[in-house]
Amino acid sequence: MAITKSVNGPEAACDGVKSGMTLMLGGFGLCGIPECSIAELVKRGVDDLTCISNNAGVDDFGLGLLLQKRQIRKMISSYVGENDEFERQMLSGELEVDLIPQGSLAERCRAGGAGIPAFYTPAGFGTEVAEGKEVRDFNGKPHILESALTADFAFVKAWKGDAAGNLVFKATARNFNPMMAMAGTITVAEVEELVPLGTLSPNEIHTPGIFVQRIFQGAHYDKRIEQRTVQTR
Amino acid sequence: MAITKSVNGPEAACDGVKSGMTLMLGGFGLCGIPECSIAELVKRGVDDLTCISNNAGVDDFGLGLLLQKRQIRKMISSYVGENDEFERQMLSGELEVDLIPQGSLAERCRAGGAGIPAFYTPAGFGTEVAEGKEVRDFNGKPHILESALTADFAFVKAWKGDAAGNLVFKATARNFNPMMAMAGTITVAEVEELVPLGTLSPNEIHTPGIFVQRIFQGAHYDKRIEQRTVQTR
Amino acid sequence: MLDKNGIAKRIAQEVREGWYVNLGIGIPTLVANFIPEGMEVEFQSENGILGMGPFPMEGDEDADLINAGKQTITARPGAVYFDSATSFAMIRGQHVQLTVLGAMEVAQNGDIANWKIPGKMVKGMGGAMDLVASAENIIVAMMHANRAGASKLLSTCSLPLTGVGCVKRVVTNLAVLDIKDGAFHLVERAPGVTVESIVEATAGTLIVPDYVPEMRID
Amino acid sequence: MLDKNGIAKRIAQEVREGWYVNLGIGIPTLVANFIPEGMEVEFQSENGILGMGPFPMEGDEDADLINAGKQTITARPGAVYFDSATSFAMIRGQHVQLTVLGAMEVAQNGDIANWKIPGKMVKGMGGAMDLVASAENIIVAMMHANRAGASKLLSTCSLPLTGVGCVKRVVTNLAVLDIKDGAFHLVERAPGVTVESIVEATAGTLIVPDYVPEMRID
Repeated sequence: MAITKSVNGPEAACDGVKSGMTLMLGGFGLCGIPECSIAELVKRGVDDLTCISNNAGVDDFGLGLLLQKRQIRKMISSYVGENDEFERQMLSGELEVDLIPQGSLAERCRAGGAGIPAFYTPAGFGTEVAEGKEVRDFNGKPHILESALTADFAFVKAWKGDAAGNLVFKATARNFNPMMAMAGTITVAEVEELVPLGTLSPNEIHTPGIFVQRIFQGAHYDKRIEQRTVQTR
Repeated sequence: MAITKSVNGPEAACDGVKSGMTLMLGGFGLCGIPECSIAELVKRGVDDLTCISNNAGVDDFGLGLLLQKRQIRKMISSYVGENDEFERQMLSGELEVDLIPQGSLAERCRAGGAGIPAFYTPAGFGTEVAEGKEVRDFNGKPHILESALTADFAFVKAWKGDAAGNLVFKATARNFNPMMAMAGTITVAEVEELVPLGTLSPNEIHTPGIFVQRIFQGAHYDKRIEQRTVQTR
Repeated sequence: MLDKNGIAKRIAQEVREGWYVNLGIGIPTLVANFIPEGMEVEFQSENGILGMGPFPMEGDEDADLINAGKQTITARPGAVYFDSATSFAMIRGQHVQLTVLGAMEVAQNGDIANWKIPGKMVKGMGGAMDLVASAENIIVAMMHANRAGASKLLSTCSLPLTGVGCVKRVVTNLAVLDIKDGAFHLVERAPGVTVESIVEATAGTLIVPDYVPEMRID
Repeated sequence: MLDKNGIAKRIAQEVREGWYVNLGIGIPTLVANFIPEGMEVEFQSENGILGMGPFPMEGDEDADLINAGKQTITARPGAVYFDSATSFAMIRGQHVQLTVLGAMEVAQNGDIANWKIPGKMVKGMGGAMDLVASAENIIVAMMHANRAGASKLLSTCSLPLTGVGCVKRVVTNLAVLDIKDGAFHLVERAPGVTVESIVEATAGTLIVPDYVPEMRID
């Protein structure tokens, strides 16, 4: 019988999150971010957090909400350019920032979930990203050794999910969510629609439920657009 | 405009396959194997091949057909237990065999396709698989360094595909096919059904077309069952 | 003394609610038959399915839906298919709580040998090396002695290893044994089996407590 | 002298039938507008789409469908979505034939700096380091000089590097330049731009052949 992961809502889903923990948060920009879990983390007031997320939100949305309340001690990201409060905290030294090439960030999360402690990549060789890292040539090309990333909690957002924790993402809202789901000791998935078990085709599931420990249907999604670019009709 | 990969059939798809080449062939047992491409390789008579495939087929089907004709010089597999001709050639020394743990085989193919030249895994530490390989401790546990695998041609079999090379697999016939598709210099995909471009949902594609260089619809599939286990009604 | 189904039945008692379990070929496969109705447990097969169900009804078998033993199977509601890299990400990443597999030999330090007999046809390790190197919880299901009557519980494995220091528990036709501190520890004896006969059948160091309960197999 | 669209137009001429192309933010994004109708070319955006189409019609925008610049986009027939690990597998594995990106500085040995100015706010490298470390074919699209009027084509980069020895070709508002043997080589000059003015605007070593054709931009 399927293992049931469904919980009542964000409060139950975030049970056990403590100050000082390392969290992963899915999303690229504001696309595919765990909105409801972030709101709950703000409400709980946990701080001293290390947050692994490709971006840091904008001033008044996404991870920006946790930054506003000074709940984040350290950010591990690839691009953080859309957030004034982030800039202020970083330049003042209040916030520690570790910048990682986007592909290495994705692969390090996957490695963390896949039991691969380290791998070699050419990305960042010869740059400050390589400082203190082992360099080794393969096929005549220098590579650096990158280590796996894991987290106490991973928060991901999917389009649809079922009680077994199986997830389906929509369009480019998939991004980092599948890898972070793999890398969390406890992975919390929030979904726009929790569908009955057996509804999702086993062929079309992006994240197998084994990677998810808790799942809930979010009450509301803003899904803000950062750069609304359109053609006029 | 989408890049068109469709070719007329197995003959065109195998154009350029030469004796002495390294080939990858998807499938697990007889499930999800590129039947039509294998038939074409037998017909072409190319030999001295290195074949990377999880299994070696059975005596009269799958890779067994290439073994019968002595076209394979070396097999790289994880399990080869269902084939008498294989056993004969291996014990007589005609056939070179490199046995690799199944998970390492899958990950080495993925690494080959993903530009990761090497990674650490705990699988095989302390066994003959580790001989000659670097050992390193991570989190107090010994791991061995495994290198990427690539191939001159990768042959994969999917359920559905389109002219752009996008592939959808069915059930457990997916197995090694997606990783091998990534790792072939030229990847040939054969499909049960070639559907019109735009028919496959971009959300539900397992292998993006960028990994596939040639695609064709197979004329016929045997899809043999190795162990028919059923309940009587 | 237990038959194969008895061994599987005893191992089924080790399975906990909420666990993902990988069952190897042979006796381990039988374990699925003895999980209590309604218990939340999922079976992973490393060729690419989670939520494996029973064999299909005659005529419903699908060549595209098999388990790691190449047997035709079914999928339960909530099942999911995935590729081999993802499958071993689950295994290597310790998302599977229990691995049950067979063995040719087990040593008192937890080493296991189950893939190769020198001089004989080598079939390959399949996924066994990944499974034993990664699983937090490994139970070996096997006969106490091989066909020649020799003990399979040894001080040191004589065959090429599959993994080192990884086996925590062994369930045989004669006993349940734990491996710790470099020795086998007798935990339970099979119905009707004496401690003496287990001691005699075990070549490795065996620690026997004062009281050895008999297994409860209903 | 070219404007931004002119640079994009010239770079579009470098794109070959059958190529997968990754376009960076800024001028590179414009390149898509100048690919000839019917040419088989696909655009990859590293946040997870292959087969990117034009901006959506007003009212059709979807928050779940964006490009790496966080702009709302559309998907063309044959498009596919994927996760970030798969996206960078495509990039790192050299399945993308051409990368076009902007730069703050390019050096005559092919080094590129485009992510960090010490003392200023650091936005991060995003996918740029993965792209430049892996792409077989990298074209930099940029102005020849920065806003302060200083040359961006240098003997050595002064800013923290994004990648080493990776840039093969640079297209600026003034010229097309190749990088080989540790020097810039002038290939074409922009319409109405003299060789002398390019020499003057280039701080790094510039090899000028006897004849420098003017770009053909229709």
